[in-house]
Amino acid sequence: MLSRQWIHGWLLLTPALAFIFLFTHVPAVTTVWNSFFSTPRGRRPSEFVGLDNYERMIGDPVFWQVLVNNLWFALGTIPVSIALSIAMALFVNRAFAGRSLVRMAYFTPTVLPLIAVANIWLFFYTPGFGLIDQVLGAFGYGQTNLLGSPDTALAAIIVVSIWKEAGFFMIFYLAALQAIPPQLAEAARIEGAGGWTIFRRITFPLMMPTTLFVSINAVINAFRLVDHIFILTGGGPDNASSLLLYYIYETSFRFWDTAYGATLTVAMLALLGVLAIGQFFLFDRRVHYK
Amino acid sequence: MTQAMTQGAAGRAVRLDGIVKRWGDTTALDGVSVDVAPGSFTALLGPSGCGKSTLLRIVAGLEAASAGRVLIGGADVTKRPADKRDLSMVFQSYALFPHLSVAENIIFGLRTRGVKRAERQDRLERVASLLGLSDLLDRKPAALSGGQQQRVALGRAVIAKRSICLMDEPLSNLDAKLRQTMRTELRALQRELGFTMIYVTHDQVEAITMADQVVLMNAGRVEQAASPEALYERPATTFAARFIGTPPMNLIPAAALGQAGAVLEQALGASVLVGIRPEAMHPAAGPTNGPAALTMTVTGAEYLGADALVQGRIGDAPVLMRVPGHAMPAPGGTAAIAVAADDFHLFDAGTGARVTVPDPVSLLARTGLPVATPGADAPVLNQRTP
Amino acid sequence: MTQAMTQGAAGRAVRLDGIVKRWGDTTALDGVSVDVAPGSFTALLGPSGCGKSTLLRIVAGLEAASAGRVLIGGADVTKRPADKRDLSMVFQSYALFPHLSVAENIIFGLRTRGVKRAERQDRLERVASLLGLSDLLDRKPAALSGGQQQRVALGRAVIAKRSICLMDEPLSNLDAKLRQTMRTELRALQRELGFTMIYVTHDQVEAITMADQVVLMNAGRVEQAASPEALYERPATTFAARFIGTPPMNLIPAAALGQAGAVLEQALGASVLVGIRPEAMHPAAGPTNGPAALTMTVTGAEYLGADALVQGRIGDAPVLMRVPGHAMPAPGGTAAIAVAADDFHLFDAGTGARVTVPDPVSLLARTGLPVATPGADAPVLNQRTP
Amino acid sequence: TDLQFYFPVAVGGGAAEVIQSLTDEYLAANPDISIDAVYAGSYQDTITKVITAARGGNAPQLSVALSADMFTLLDEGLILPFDDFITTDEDRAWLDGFYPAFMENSQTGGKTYGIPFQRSTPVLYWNKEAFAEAGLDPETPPATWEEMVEMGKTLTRKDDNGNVSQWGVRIPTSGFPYWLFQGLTTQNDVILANSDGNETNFDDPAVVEALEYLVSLSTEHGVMEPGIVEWGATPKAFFEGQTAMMWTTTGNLTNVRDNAPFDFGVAMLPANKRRGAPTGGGNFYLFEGSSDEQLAAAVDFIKWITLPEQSAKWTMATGYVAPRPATWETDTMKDYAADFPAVLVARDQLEHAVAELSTYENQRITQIFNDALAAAITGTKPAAEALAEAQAQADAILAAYR
Amino acid sequence: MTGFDRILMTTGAVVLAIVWVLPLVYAIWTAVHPSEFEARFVLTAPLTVENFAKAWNAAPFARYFLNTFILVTGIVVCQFVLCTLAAYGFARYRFPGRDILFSLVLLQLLVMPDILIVENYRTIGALGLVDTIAAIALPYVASGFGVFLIRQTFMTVPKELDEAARIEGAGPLTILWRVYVPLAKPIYLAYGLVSVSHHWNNFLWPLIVTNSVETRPVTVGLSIFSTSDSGIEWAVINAATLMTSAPLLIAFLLFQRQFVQSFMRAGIK
Ligand SMILES: Nc1ncnc2c1ncn2[C@@H]1O[C@H](COP(=O)(O)OP(=O)(O)OP(=O)(O)O)[C@@H](O)[C@H]1O
Ligand SMILES: Nc1ncnc2c1ncn2[C@@H]1O[C@H](COP(=O)(O)OP(=O)(O)OP(=O)(O)O)[C@@H](O)[C@H]1O
Ligand SMILES: [Mg+2]
Ligand SMILES: [Mg+2]
Repeated sequence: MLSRQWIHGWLLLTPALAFIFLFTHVPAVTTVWNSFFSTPRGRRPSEFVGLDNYERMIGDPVFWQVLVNNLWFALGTIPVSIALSIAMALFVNRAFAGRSLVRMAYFTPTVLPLIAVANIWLFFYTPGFGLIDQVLGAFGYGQTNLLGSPDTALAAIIVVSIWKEAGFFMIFYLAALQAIPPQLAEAARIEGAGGWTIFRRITFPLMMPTTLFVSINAVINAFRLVDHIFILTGGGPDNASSLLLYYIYETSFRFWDTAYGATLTVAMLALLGVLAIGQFFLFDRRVHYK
Repeated sequence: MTQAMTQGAAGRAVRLDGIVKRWGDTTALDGVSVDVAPGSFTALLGPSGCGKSTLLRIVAGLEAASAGRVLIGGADVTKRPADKRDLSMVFQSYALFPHLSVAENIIFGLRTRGVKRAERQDRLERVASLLGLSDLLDRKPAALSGGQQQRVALGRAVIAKRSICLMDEPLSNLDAKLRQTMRTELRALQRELGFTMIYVTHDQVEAITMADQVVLMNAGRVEQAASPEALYERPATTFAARFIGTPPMNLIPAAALGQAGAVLEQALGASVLVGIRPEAMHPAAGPTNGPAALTMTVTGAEYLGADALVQGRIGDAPVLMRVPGHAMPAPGGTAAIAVAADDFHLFDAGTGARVTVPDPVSLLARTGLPVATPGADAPVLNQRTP
Repeated sequence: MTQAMTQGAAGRAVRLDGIVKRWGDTTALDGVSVDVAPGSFTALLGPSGCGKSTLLRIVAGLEAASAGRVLIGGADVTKRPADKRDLSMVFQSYALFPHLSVAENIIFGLRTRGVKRAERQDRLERVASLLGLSDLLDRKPAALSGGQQQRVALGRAVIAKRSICLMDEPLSNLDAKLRQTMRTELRALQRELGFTMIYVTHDQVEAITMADQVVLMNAGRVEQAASPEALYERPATTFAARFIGTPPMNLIPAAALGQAGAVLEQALGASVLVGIRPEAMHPAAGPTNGPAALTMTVTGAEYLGADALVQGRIGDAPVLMRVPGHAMPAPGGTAAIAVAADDFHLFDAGTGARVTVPDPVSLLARTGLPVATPGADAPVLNQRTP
Repeated sequence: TDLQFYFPVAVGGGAAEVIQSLTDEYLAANPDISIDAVYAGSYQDTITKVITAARGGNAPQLSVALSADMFTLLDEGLILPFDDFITTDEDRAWLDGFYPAFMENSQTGGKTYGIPFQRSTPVLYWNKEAFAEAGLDPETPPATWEEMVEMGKTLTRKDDNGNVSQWGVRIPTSGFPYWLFQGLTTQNDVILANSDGNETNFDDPAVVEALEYLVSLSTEHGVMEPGIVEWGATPKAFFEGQTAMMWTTTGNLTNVRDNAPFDFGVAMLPANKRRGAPTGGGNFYLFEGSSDEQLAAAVDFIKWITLPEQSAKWTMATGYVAPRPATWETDTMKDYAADFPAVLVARDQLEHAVAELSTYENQRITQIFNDALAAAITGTKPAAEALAEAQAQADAILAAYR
Repeated sequence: MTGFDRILMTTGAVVLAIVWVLPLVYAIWTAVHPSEFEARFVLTAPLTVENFAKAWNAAPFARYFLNTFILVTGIVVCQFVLCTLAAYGFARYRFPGRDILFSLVLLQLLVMPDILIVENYRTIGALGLVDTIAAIALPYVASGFGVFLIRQTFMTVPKELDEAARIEGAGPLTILWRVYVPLAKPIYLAYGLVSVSHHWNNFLWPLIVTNSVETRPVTVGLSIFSTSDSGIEWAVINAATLMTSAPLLIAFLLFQRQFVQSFMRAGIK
């Protein structure tokens, strides 16, 4: 029976893995490989430089700054967006008038293309005539340049990310809620548990597989959700809102310093690998599946 | 609050008033009214799909009735949510929390109600040993046998000592011995703590041995709500007559009794069914030459361990008779049957309702049926140990 | 292939050989060996948690045994996956597909095996009407009562007409009447199609009335595998003795029988328990002056509808006696008891194993116990209708 | 001959359609050539697409890309000089017929790598109504730095809560702040980088002074919104009356004309030591890996599309500055300018214009410079310190190219 | 739940919804008004369809919609098939190397495909697929995200159902198709919607790997408006955005009811 399991298992995985390897792992390995070479420039061909690129990275203040920014970004987005997404899923899993509109409202961030959405947020944030300032102005506050000052730029970016993510995760929680047999909540209710207790002791633990999924995605997204930065701040002012992946983009596709870009990518993969894959193997065994 | 619970709350009355429950176009309950006295033990009995679980869920507040009212302790709780009704329940499907261990499942309610850890532990130990779960407390439900899961569900309900306890077939997956023990224990617990029990069962023995009141349901209606004795001795309908008693009561169309039946129907002015329980039929001592009416043609017999069931016919109506294993007539022959006057039941052949006769003894005498001396096999009153 | 199925496959033999099943450090099965003849009906009986379901799952191939072999039709299938074992099964927890309607649930197996639509429909109708599900075919399992769900599970198993059918407490949620019908129907179906049935039940009546062979299990071991009659008449252990029969057999330490007991133990050279079934005890005709040994002090009585259970003591051993409802002795008095020689069972007090005596009649005579004439209440052989 | 031609679109107003229709026109006249004009996104997308395709062995034959990216493309070894295809006198005349200010970014090492096409330069827009309301002459924009501050102060209005409701001036500093800032440095008579693209002057005192002036607009003088000023929202802010003057590209002319709800003026950027402004925008490049035949056809196409007729259509449709004086001499162009004289401001300013900051590893160097500007503007670092650091970093990178 | 809780929950839900939908509302506002009203919200503002007209005419959108539709359908179908198979393998089979393979799949979650465009372009070029719809789709047809998501869902399917199907003679693929997939329907819906939205809106890779109108998706057309050299024209961008996302919004409105139909109710003890 065992070897049959092996064969079946492998057969099932092969098609997907073939594509994943071809379009992710092979090029990723090339990337790692590139990080040990210098960037080829017109007059200077690429040459093996060992760990030079890594040394350069260690000494690069921008790298450290974007790393720190990224940690703050992660701390700011992950818990809030997960909490909000759960709240949203719980909200719209009940019956009430206008539920489908509310549900769609939560879903809009997923549907709207980020280029467009970022521009809309740019309007919201614009000093003077932007939406936030118009609202604040109605209460007698002055102009605020949220994106244009280093103290608030990252926070402004975080807000947009939360907006984008919470609606996205909500969808998965909504689907997960459907898989919980309603008798369990009923039994808990009989035992005198109120809504909060039921959530804390029944619903939430039973949604753990989804939470594991969502939290790993949240961690990863905290490092890869940068599209809106291109439009909102371009990483500025003075890298105050730049994140690791944004810096990698700049290095690779604006500076065309592919070797250093590869080096930064390796650093990020290592960091995320430890965070996300570690997280997975740490928690997967403890998650109650059924 | 904690204090009240450790002492067990005294039972509260439950009243159901014209409960109707519909799902789309299926009607699960069709005007059910039941009165449950405080501290009493009421069994809901009836065939599969008759609406027992639904009724229980309406009492619990898990299902909203389409019409009718639920009163608990005199207060109208029809709209009160389940967690505010202060009751406990065993679900037919157990509804164990799959992610919690047995111990955590059992004390779930105590934790939500903030009972102290020491007391929780204390009660848990008692309940677990009562239910034979002491060795399994750390397991997850998935690692339990069916019967063990059912016992955990039972534990979760009884540990709480609420003033009302609802149980939906709580013993269906237990073996006879354990079931016997559990019956006694549950009944004792209920007496001791004085809570009100509403107990769904498909098992008439359970209903009859445990309950103060049996509510017999059929197809979403109450057929009869009465004490076990009344249910057995004076079934209100043919349904009740056939549902209670194993094997069920023989219902013999009067016509099958020949002349005697004709006399009967004429006297009552309606076509009737004559009901006689298999255990109320006794082979008359020695071959009789009495009227042919109660002569049974024996066609077979089934051995049941302690006694035997004799299959046969009276007229063309098939009948069953229960005799001690050693008193079996041989198949193929005939046997004359004696039945006490009290053990004749008459039902309207059309409506199925019981026909009450002012003076049954003289009526029977007129028919010429061989009536045994009254009292000789009148059932003794229920003398269950408390 | 289709053809074979429409005709029903002839049963195949099942042999379990030294099956052991462990989970971590709990041992659910501890060397179980069972032989099931092709086309026979075998009941697995035992208390909750004794390993019945586990054994069934190992036969089905859903669980891998930690040790031991499974043979089906003579072939070693220990490593064959479930879908290749060609059998059907009713799960204790039903395992209905929540996304499929009742009809789709029932014909699930037919579809996977490519049975034609017309034939599926045909069989579905027959099975549904047999199980009383005809009106529910379009419902989802969530909209069914517990008993209805169980019937769907049953339908899924019987529609397939496989050569082996496994059932795990398939009737536990049905009422007495339906259960009685289903028992007869299942048995008839099994006879008709000739498949091999392995049937888990906690209900001894079910086991005894349906099975050709009853495998009595306890704590992961087989206590006795025998025909129902043998199990009832010659229980191999005290466990078997007490498990079969309601109420269970009285086991009276020989010492409680005073002088007679001492003679017995001396003759056998071991300390023994004397087993007498409650239904084998009869009040001796009129007050006796015989030896005190079989004089029962009556302490109470329980009314069970048709008959009554008399509680009392012989010596200081508590005993139960079953009598017809009308023959109840008054509580508080004493009653002399008569028991046929065949109805005395002797067990080793230490191991619990049955003690076989070459000539029980003369041994009993020596003890001076009041032995009723043999044969008078010897149970008649099982004469169940096919 | 098959050609593939990538072009970016960086302004609204159907630029893509104009290019497509010009191409079609050319193809109709040259049936033996086929040109696949591929819209390639923004400037940034275009360069990414070009380099990706080239590395994948699939480079286009010609492309429009930022003039400032010349060194980058050169460094990647992707582009070819036009000189090899300038064979006739006529060709040479054509090449010499571009404004020298535009050619500064197109040539290095004595060779021409880019042909100016969609080029622009920043100008100052002012709100005449706001000027009038503030009591200023609506027809006179500031001509010097001091005037801009003075007028700005007059123009800055506060509401009852003391919150500013109209700023004096708006010089966007997001995204690519170096470009407008280069206006200030040029006016302060300093060049940011040499023409070989391997030397920068970020820490020149004149640059520091220019930056201090920019910072003082919001800190000391309070005539400009503090913090980073968003480029994309600037025209809107101008239309909304949030600011009375703005610096932005001539490419916005059409947009402002269509959308400003008030009378506005366009002027050259104010002067300090001199007038001055950078140029900007995109050039045509020829790519390595094409056959000679293809290259010849590509050059022919470029020549054709920069001829006055075509160039005039392009300029009128988009607002880009026509890169050759000859274009301005055409009748269509003259009529257009007569109707809308503001378009001439940019052309006239070309006289004072200099090359856009462009070096080897251009994007990185400008990014370093941008970061320094942002640091000074947001007050994280003093101007001198920020620029000195930027210069040091730039030196470290450019050393390899000297 | 008491009435008070209910009101509290509903209020919270609605307030959150208003905040969440603001960008969409703003997009609609600007799209149907002339650009003067981009920042001024007066109810009397005149309505116009000009922005939509402008957007529609800026690129061959009809063709782009067709391309996007083909692209997205192709990707989602392939993803469903490949991810389902792989997820099933990971969820219900034990074999050596499983954990390593799974971490490799997770690794794909981390690696942003955009970072690999140069390498992937080279691969696509080698396959001779540049400027085809297949080229846009290929790097995405196997998604680590999908494998992970579906695996998580399959893990929560009660084992008994799998067992019951096996007893009924169903082989692994039949079980997958007739038990796991139907039970995971809400997740497929969720994943489908998310994946469709994502690929509908993906921009950089399609831009780079395609050159012709016959292959390019709508986002390429949309991007013409989002360039920033001349300032942002919210009215047109938003009209274009609404135009391109309308199919998605409508699809969500249609499918969202499916999310809240319980599949796994009673029937499983
Ligand atoms: N997954 C598991 N892990 C550990 N122990 C288990 C597991 N499954 C069952 N058991 C234990 O194995 C024993 C046998 O279980 P099984 O389900 O076979 O009992 P059963 O005879 O069917 O009982 P019941 O009549 O209550 O259903 C039980 O004591 C049970 O607790
Ligand atoms: N959600 C539902 N939708 C439609 N009909 C339902 C639903 N739930 C139950 N029913 C029907 O209502 C009737 C009563 O169901 P109920 O569960 O109360 O029966 P029950 O008496 O508990 O039966 P059992 O002894 O089999 O558990 C049944 O016929 C059942 O099919
Ligand atoms: Mg029920
Ligand atoms: Mg079991």
